[in-house]
Amino acid sequence: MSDVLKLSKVSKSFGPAQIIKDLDLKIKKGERHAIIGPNGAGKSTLFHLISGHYTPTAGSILLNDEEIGSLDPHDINRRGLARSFQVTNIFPKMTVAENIRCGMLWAKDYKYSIFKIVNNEKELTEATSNILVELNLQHCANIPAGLLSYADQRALEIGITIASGADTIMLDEPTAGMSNSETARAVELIKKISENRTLLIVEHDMGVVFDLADRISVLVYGEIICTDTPKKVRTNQKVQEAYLGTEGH
Amino acid sequence: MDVFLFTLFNGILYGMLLFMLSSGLTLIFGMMGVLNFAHASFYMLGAYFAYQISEYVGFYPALIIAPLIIAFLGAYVERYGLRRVHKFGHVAELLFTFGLFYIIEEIVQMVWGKVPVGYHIPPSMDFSLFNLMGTSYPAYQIFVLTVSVFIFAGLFAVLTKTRAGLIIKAALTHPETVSALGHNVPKVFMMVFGLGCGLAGLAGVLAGNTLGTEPAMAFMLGPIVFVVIVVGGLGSLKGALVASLLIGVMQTFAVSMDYSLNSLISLLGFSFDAESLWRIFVDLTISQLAPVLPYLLLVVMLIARPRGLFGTRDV
Amino acid sequence: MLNKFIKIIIFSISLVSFNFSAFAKDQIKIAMIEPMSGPLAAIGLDLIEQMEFFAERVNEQGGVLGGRHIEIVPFDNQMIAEKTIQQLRKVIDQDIRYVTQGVGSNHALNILKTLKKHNKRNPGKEVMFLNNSAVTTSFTNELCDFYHFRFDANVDMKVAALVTQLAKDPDVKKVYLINQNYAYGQSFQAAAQRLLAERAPHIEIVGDELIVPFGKILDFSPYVAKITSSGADAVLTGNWGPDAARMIIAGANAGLKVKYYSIYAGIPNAMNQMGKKVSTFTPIIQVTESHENDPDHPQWLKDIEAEYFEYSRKSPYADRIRMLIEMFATALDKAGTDNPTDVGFALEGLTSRGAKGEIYMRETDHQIHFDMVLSHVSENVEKTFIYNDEDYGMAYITDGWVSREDITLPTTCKMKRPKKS
Amino acid sequence: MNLVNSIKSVSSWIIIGCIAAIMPLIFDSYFALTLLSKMGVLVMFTVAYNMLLGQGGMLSFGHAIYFGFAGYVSVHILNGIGEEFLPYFPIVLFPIIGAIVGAFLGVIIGYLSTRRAGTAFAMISLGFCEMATAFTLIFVVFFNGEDGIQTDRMVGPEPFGVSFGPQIEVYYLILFWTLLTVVLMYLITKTPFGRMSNAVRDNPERAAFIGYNVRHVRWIAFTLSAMFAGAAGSLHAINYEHIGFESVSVIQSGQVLFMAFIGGVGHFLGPIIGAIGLTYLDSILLDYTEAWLLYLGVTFSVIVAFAPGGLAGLIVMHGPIANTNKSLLLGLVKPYLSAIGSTILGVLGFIGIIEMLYFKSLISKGEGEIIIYWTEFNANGLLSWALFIGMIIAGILLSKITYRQAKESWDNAMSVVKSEISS
Repeated sequence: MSDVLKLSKVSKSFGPAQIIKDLDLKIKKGERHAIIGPNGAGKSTLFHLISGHYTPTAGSILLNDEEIGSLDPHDINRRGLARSFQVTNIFPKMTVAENIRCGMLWAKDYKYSIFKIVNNEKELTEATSNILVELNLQHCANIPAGLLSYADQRALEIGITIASGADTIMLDEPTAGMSNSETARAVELIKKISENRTLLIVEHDMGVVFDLADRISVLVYGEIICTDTPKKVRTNQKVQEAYLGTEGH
Repeated sequence: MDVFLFTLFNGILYGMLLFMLSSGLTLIFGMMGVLNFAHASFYMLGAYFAYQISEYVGFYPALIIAPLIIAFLGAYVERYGLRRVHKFGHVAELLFTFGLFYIIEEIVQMVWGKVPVGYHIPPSMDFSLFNLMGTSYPAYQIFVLTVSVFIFAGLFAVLTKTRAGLIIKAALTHPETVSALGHNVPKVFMMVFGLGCGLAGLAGVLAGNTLGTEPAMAFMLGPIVFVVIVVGGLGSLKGALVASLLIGVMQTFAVSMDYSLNSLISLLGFSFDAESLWRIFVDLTISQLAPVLPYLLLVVMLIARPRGLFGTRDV
Repeated sequence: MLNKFIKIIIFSISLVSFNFSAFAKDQIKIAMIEPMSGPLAAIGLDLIEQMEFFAERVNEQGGVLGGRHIEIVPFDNQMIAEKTIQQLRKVIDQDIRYVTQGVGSNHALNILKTLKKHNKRNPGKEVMFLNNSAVTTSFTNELCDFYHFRFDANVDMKVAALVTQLAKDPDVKKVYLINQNYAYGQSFQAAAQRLLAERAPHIEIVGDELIVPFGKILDFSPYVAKITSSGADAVLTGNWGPDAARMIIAGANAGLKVKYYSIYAGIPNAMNQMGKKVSTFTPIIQVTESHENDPDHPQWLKDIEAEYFEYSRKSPYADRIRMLIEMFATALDKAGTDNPTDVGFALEGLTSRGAKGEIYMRETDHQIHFDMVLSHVSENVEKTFIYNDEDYGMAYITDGWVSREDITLPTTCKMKRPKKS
Repeated sequence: MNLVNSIKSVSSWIIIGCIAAIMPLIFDSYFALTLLSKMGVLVMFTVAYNMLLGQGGMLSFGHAIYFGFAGYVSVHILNGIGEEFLPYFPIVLFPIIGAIVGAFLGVIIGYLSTRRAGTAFAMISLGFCEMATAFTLIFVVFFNGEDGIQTDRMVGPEPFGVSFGPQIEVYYLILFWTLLTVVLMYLITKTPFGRMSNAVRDNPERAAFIGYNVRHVRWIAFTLSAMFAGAAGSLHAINYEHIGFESVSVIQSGQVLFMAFIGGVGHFLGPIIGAIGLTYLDSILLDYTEAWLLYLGVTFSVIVAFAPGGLAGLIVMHGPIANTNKSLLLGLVKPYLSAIGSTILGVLGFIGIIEMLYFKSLISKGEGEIIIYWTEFNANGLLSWALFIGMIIAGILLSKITYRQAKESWDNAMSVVKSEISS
């Protein structure tokens, strides 16, 4: 029961190309789980499969013991799984606060209501400003999100993801393209938000991965070759060969 | 059986005409993702240019020159109009061509006046080629059929078999990669748009003399070509061909059927009161409904198979 | 041409409450609501040109009511029904008491009904509708109104003329009906069915088709195939515009040898568009007031038409605008006032000159009656048709005349007349 | 804080309402009242249309369906009451009938067409519109073909002496409904649904990953928009006492698109500006130039290419500057005026050329006197052509300089604004 997310024998093919091959993965409740692997290993595809963007060709994906493989993204989200994107994916014309607020509308049961004015909902406003404080974005709450700096947009991306109060969070390369100091800030943020939540993260920056993760899975050519604690992964022979060795930056 | 084959042949003739009219549109949409609302306007310009040119040098030079002019005009529109709008997305591009539709219609009226012009079938092809069931088929009609077959074969070959076609296809999905490989993506788009407009112009040259060359011709043609490319599957050349033939054959058969719902009902032994409101529906014959059939087909297609016949994704 | 931009500025300052009738009280104005832009603008602009020419002619010959002039005030309706109503309201604002219109029976219907309401709600401010070309029969039957006068033969009369000639035609044994599926086409169809049974019982109707109108049909070959297989000798059709031209072109291409009996299929624009070969492939017969190649064409009319040609660089086609203005001018003088009610009484039963004998405005339904000529398109004519200096190389040859009596049909009109003042 | 805001927003609506209410006192002719009524109806229709295009990101070429069909149903009911075939229903409440018709059709057609937005949606809407127009011509019993249907709005009792015969009473009826529905539509933009409609427009993928069914959002937006369009259609029929197939056609749909887009789809006020401005020009310029549609097409294309925010977008663009430092705005006045001046010069030349071309091709009968801008020109003379072409060239050359200056001043002002925001 402690497995929040359970993938068994999942495959995904695009035409003749099989990107994910018979993949098994279990994410335990409350853990911070990282997925690493060389470029083109299928990390983003895996995320898309779990979040419902793609439908698996074969296999099953269970979220809290419920099959979600064939569900649409919004259905999966409503079951308590939220994700961020590799390429910043926010609502650029809306203000920062609006972005966050949109993220929590469904979870707070506003659904498609046309009888409530959002600005008059005190609870919503409070929750939004709480998250803004958490993200350290309260000073630019009323600025269009598209005008924010890159790092702030990435932070906002995470903010939208957690706004719904989902138990399971998936972050796709949250620190990609950031400077060192920005990365440090982002890691702090991720640590903060992942308390009491299950976190699944794809990341290229090994420093971040080893700093954050409780467990690491290594994905190479659509297959997971090892899942273990950071310490053991670092010393794993197969990983050394397949991954760290070839990608010596 | 003879009647069946005869009607089928007429349907195919009409279908190929529809394909010719819509091939440029589906090419531009498939390659660039741009829905060119002004497609029918370029078709109209083709007819008018052909009329004007054939006044001076005859039909055959016009057949070559007019589409070329339209192609250059199209490329020019892409270069100085559409490209500017490109950054705002496909809807903005559609809106831009929507405005263009009005502009071209007004300019045509300004230059050629508001009455239809006398653009006729060239005398050298104005003879009956063969007879079928008492109907003669003029050489010109068969010529148009041949040209549309060549258009399909040519486009299909260029897009699937040649390097240029591969580049064009790749330019739509991965513009950065293609330009990194040293290809000038904007130029490719410009050429595709020019080619698509040139095809519309060619259709105008070939159809303007049988369908009539007048300022309202673009407006009258407009929607049917959109139906063709949606039913065929957006951007699919093969789909456009099949959809054109389907619509052509379907409409031609429908016209030859004078049955109404009422004839079916009375066949079953029931009858409606002559004064009943329902009569208006049951008395409509299939042939009266023929021109609406493509739109009904569109709706049915949207319900049953949203991606169209050969489309790769849902509409 | 009035000064466009001064007017715009004045309008912008005072918006629309500005009253045009402030100047030139002398003139008797006829508002003319026709399409001046959009696809059918050519017809509207030509009608306006004719109307202005004939009004100018009356003015040059001393005007009406002792020297007052008739002025035509054009209004563009873009062929949009709401715009017609809107422009009509503008006409009422400007205190213009006469309106003329012709292109599009649906627009005429709007004017008719709107004026009916207006005249009822505003006694003493009645506006009269001089219908120049809208042919829906019901306007002079159940919808007839004292303030409506029609100066063109209605659909039923035109069909009567066509059928009368058809009955005389020895070549025709079988006829095929093909019409547009909307109000006008349906009334053509109904009249044709009725009159064929009455006047040409020996002719068999071998096909009766209604098609979706307004250029929606691109390919007429299946219809041509149907006509061919029916064995018809003649096609009786009310089709106009592309629905007529495409049908005839497709027929000629398929070698279909039938006579076309029509109202509009052979009008000048259409014959030029179709070209000599198609237009003369089979006889395209149409019915009009007169045409200049008729052997009996009177000299006085020839003189007027020559004058019109000088003015517009167009050959004459229809004669009804002349009839309208001349009868209107006569009625004004007869009434001795420009009040529409009095002019209306003066117009009732009025007679005037036509190309062949007298023309007559029937009292009972305000429908004009005159002899009509049937003619077909031909290259072998004395005077070819010229439009804006472009020679079409074709014109019309008379097939026969149908007398006024033959197209006089009973009316169901029960008109309520106002009190004579 | 909330209270102050709501008073502020309510008061601006009240001011707009008051201005609209006193208009008939100034312009009281039959035509002026018709025009004002038409503006009201089209404001309502355009704002409804913008729920789809501006708020929801769906470009429709077929929105006249709901407008027109609601008009047909209303006319039939009016006629039914007039012939005492139907029980009396107060005219004041007719827009509700239209709204029901619009919503009903919106649910059905919306279901079929909201799977995707963008160009595919646009094309499908065009197909539906064509089909609807064809039906109006084929099913004569209900639609009465191209004649359309006439009606008389003076039916039934006359509560408080209001018969709706006089145009002014109809104007106030339309004004009431326009204000009511526009305020409602404004409030809808502020609801959770309204926010999500924007979210789906900007980024449907993201919207799905925060728990919203993108298609449902679009479908609801479509239905609501069709509902308000239907209400407007009812009023349209009452205003003209007529409904015809044009009201269902692509032409009507295109008109509302022009109005919304030229006014500006990105801002709530944009469609209102567009509807009022274009209705006025459309009804007035009709009598003065045959080239009105050409000017409209050119204006539209220029707006699409250079100012996709429309007129409202151009105004709103200056909001941040006005908020930070009003004196910056003053600095923009001079470069703007010179840019506008050079544009006007070029445009005047362009209009002159077009008017002469139209004159020569359509109106001229040999002699070439044409009056443009209070002055008589000879359309056959080289001089007048040279003059107008010269104006165009001068306009273009001047614009090159003045536009650069205007852009520089704008950039300067914006950089000041940005630095103040980030500090």
